[in-house]
Amino acid sequence: MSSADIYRELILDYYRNPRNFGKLEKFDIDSRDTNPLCGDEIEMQIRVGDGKKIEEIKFTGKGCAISQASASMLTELAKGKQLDWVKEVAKEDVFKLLGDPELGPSRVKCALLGMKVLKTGVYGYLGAHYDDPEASDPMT
Amino acid sequence: MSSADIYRELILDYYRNPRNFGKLEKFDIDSRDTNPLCGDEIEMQIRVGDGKKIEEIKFTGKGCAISQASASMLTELAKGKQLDWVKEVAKEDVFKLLGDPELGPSRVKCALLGMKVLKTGVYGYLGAHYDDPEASDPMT
Amino acid sequence: MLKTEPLDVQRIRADFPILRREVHGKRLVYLDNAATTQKPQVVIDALVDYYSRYNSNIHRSVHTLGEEATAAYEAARGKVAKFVGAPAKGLVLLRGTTEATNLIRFAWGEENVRKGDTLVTTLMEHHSNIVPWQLLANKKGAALKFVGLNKDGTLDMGQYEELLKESPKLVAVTHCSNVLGTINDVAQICTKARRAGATTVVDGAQSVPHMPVNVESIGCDFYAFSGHKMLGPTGIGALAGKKELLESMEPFHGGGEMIKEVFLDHSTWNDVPYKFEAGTVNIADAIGLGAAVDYLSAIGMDKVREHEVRLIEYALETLAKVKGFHPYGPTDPRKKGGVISFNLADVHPHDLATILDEEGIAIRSGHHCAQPLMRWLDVAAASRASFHVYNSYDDVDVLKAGLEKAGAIFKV
Amino acid sequence: MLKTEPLDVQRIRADFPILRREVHGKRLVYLDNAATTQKPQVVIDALVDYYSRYNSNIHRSVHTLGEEATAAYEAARGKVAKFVGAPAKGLVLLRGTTEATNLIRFAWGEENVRKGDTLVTTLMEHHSNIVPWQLLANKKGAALKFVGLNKDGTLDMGQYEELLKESPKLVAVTHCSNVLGTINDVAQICTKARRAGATTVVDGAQSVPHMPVNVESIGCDFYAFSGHKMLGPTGIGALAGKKELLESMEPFHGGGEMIKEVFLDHSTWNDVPYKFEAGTVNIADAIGLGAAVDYLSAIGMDKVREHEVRLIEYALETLAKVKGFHPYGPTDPRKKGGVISFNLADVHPHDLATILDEEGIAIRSGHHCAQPLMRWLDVAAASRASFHVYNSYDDVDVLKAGLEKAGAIFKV
Ligand SMILES: Cc1ncc(COP(=O)(O)O)c(C=O)c1O
Ligand SMILES: Cc1ncc(COP(=O)(O)O)c(C=O)c1O
Repeated sequence: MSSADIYRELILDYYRNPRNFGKLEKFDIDSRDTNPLCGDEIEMQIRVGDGKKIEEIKFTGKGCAISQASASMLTELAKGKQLDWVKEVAKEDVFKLLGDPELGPSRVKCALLGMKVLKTGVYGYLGAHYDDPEASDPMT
Repeated sequence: MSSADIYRELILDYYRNPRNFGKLEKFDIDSRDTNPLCGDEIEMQIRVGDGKKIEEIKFTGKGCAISQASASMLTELAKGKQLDWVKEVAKEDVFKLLGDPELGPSRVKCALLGMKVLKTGVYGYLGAHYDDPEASDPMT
Repeated sequence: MLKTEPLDVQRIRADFPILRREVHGKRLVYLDNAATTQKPQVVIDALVDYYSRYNSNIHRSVHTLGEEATAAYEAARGKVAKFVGAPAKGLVLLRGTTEATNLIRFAWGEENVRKGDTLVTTLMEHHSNIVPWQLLANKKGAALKFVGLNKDGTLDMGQYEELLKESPKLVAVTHCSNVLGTINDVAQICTKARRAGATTVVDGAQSVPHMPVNVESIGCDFYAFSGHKMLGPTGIGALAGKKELLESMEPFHGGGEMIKEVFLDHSTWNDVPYKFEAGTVNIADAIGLGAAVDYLSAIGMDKVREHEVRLIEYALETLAKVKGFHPYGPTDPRKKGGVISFNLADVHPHDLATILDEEGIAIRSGHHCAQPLMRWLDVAAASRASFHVYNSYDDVDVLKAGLEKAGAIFKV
Repeated sequence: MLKTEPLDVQRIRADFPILRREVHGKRLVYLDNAATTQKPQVVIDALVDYYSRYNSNIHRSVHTLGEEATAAYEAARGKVAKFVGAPAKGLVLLRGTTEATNLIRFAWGEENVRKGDTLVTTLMEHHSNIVPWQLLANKKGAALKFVGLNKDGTLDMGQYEELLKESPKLVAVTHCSNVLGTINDVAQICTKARRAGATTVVDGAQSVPHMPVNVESIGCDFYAFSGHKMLGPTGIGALAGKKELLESMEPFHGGGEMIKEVFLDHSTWNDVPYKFEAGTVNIADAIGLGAAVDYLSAIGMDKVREHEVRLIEYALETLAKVKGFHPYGPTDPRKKGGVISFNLADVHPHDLATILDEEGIAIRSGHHCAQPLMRWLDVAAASRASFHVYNSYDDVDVLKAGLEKAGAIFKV
């Protein structure tokens, strides 16, 4: 896959016009992380509604098109879902949102930063610990 | 030169029956050093006589035949000399005492340990500092 | 090109086996030299020769292999020391710049820095010349202060003079910034620091590989650099230090080789520089670094520098024509090392690097281990193209085409 | 020999280019393996391949070379970790055993050892497992105590139990003595230490290269070893540590790669093991160590061990016939690593090594970085012959002849 394919119209659009970008005034979950290997950062805030639903979700961040677009797409997907749903999200889901690009190992970490932030925040709220399989392994 | 040549009768004799081996009851100079690279050690004691003469000199030590024989031979050579004479002693003099053996760089340090101890002691007594050219340079 | 070139790049390129490789079917255009350089065949051969012919542990050895390995290791120390104008006995071989600054932090800092002291570094430093001092300062209750930058990416010398009035214990500064390329007048900085009573540390990671360096005329107390950035192997670097200072210091690591005698309750230390080389050292790579120094010396560091000045000049000129190209740091090639950091409109550096990689071009992208500087530049990340002896004008042209392609994809 | 041999030594020898060399016109008989081992062609090739094909800085890199180098480096970490039964995330790559013990001294010891505490090590340790604790103890006002030895060169376990009653903070012990060859029951030692509340450090420098090791079943907190002693390159080694412990510790060196974020007044740390790998790591040699581990694994560590047991058995038997031969340490080859230290009458080890060198034989002579042990043995120095996969019964016979020659010269 060539870079022209990776950087499709859609991803550039999410990069330049991220949906759900910003901060919440009231929130129950606030999660932030950076990718130490490249400096990308993502912060997500979530307001939890009745029945442990993701009532409102917003993100802010700095980073590459892939990290920002994937975080933005993920917030769209997450909105309205049960918190427990977050546990089921897999990296394949994120790749699908991005159009299944062919990414080298370091760019995979960009793609998955948003998911990591989302999971860390939600797991923490649910009183669990999210042990990120990608964190210490730059090769996955 | 083969090892049978290096370990001539004479050196073995000085190794097994070192001349001037022992401690002095009264002494003006006491100098000791070890070769950190191999653990050989030599201590020399000198009683200074009239006219800054080396009146009495003895040594003790542990180490290889080369380090012990050369130290012993050196004490013999030094006895009765002026302290200033010590400044003139060169490594070639020590090699000559040993019969000019062909020594690898690490064994050269064994051969010269006695000279270093002698010089450090005498220089110190004369209020000078002996900057050993071999000390930090295993290759000379 | 009409001018006579200082280097015969085509001939030099033939010495580097990796440059024959292709990436994504394209010729490798390696422009990530500030991160690490490629290695000439002679350096690789030195390693192979060592392991195939005389590999042995050193110093404590009487047998032939040991004598040969010791001689080669110490000869390498001599070459590296001479290369930067330091005495061999004042040159400690260690892993690289980062280990060197940390050695100073532990072996000098623990004893010499006290509560209330001031340590000075600058906003343009690499993390390896910030974090050790930050850890030291925070542990001791000292203050770490930063010399700021002028708009053009040079040090604010007025602010530096102000900070010197606080009689800092330490001044740590880079000779050449790995992001901006700024070459600092480290001789002047060290003279002023010395007058103020400060011990000086110069980070030479980006200078020793690219220009003639003489630590004696710089007059610093410590000078640190990395072998892998100067055509040498990974895992080896050096700290040149004033001998009396090294002698007055505590050892760093405890273990074999750095001791004279070990008793149950105390030990005595070996002479400098061995006092700081505990355990089995990186023998092969030290010898490899010696070969790299031979290679660079044969070319001549004046010529290496002149070559890079011309490349930078050409690159700044050429890339300025690319829409959205925005470089950082000094623009005068004579005041700058062989490094150009930049951004291309709003294309994130990682995205740019991915697109360039497809063209066979290797650049660096990210924070370049200089987050305080990135904050000062007010960017999250930057791209960086950096040069060495095997880079050509042609490489710059390929880079230009790559940037234009990225611009087209991102509709800059 | 009638029994089937565990290893095909002739075939293995062909893998080691250095074994084709002559010393003083004689076949090289390399018996200095406890100091450092020779390297098989596959290890040398791994280095050449890295530098010729995909040399690059790692982790912070997006381009192809960087991705390949990162993958190879992390794959090497995985191999080395698996080789000793540790999780990859709990394996820090560093220069060697000495750097590992010093890392523990600084990153764990500074925070955890206090005035009045007791630290325990043993009389048979290498300086790298003594001096760091001595420096730590003396700095903190703690006491460093030594477990003594029984006459046969094994640890005095009764005294160890006594020392544990003092609730030591640390127990640091070698898995296998580099002088006596004694193999310690480190699993038992660690179990007892853990019950007494001590953190445990096992020095694996002489065990990992020579026998199957599993840090999980040993149950230690830290396990340190050196690559150059296990057919790997110089400049690389590893510290396996319990992950939670590593996570709770302060970092070691400050600099690039080990940080998450750097601010002017503080920084945050990267995840384990990166937190302990500041600056540019020794990429090539880590990959080379991975190749060495592959090579050893293909042979099988059980077989390596069995081979050495037989060699030691044969050597102890054969050399006992030499007049004046006096070995140290356990005499049961099954309780001993592949090391025989000895003296020959009153021939000093350095003189002996010089005479043997003329026969092409490389042995080690001196204090073996174990001065407290030498004092216990009441000798100033000893000679040491140590084995690895390429040594044969024939090497032992050549050594015997060399000792006899030395005996003749010295008129033993
Ligand atoms: C038992 C033991 N521990 C530690 C070491 C030190 O290893 P290194 O010199 O590779 O740091 C050695 C080797 O010299 C050793 O034999
Ligand atoms: C200016 C500067 N200082 C220090 C370093 C650190 O060098 P190393 O990673 O070799 O320790 C680097 C390279 O990354 C650098 O560019």
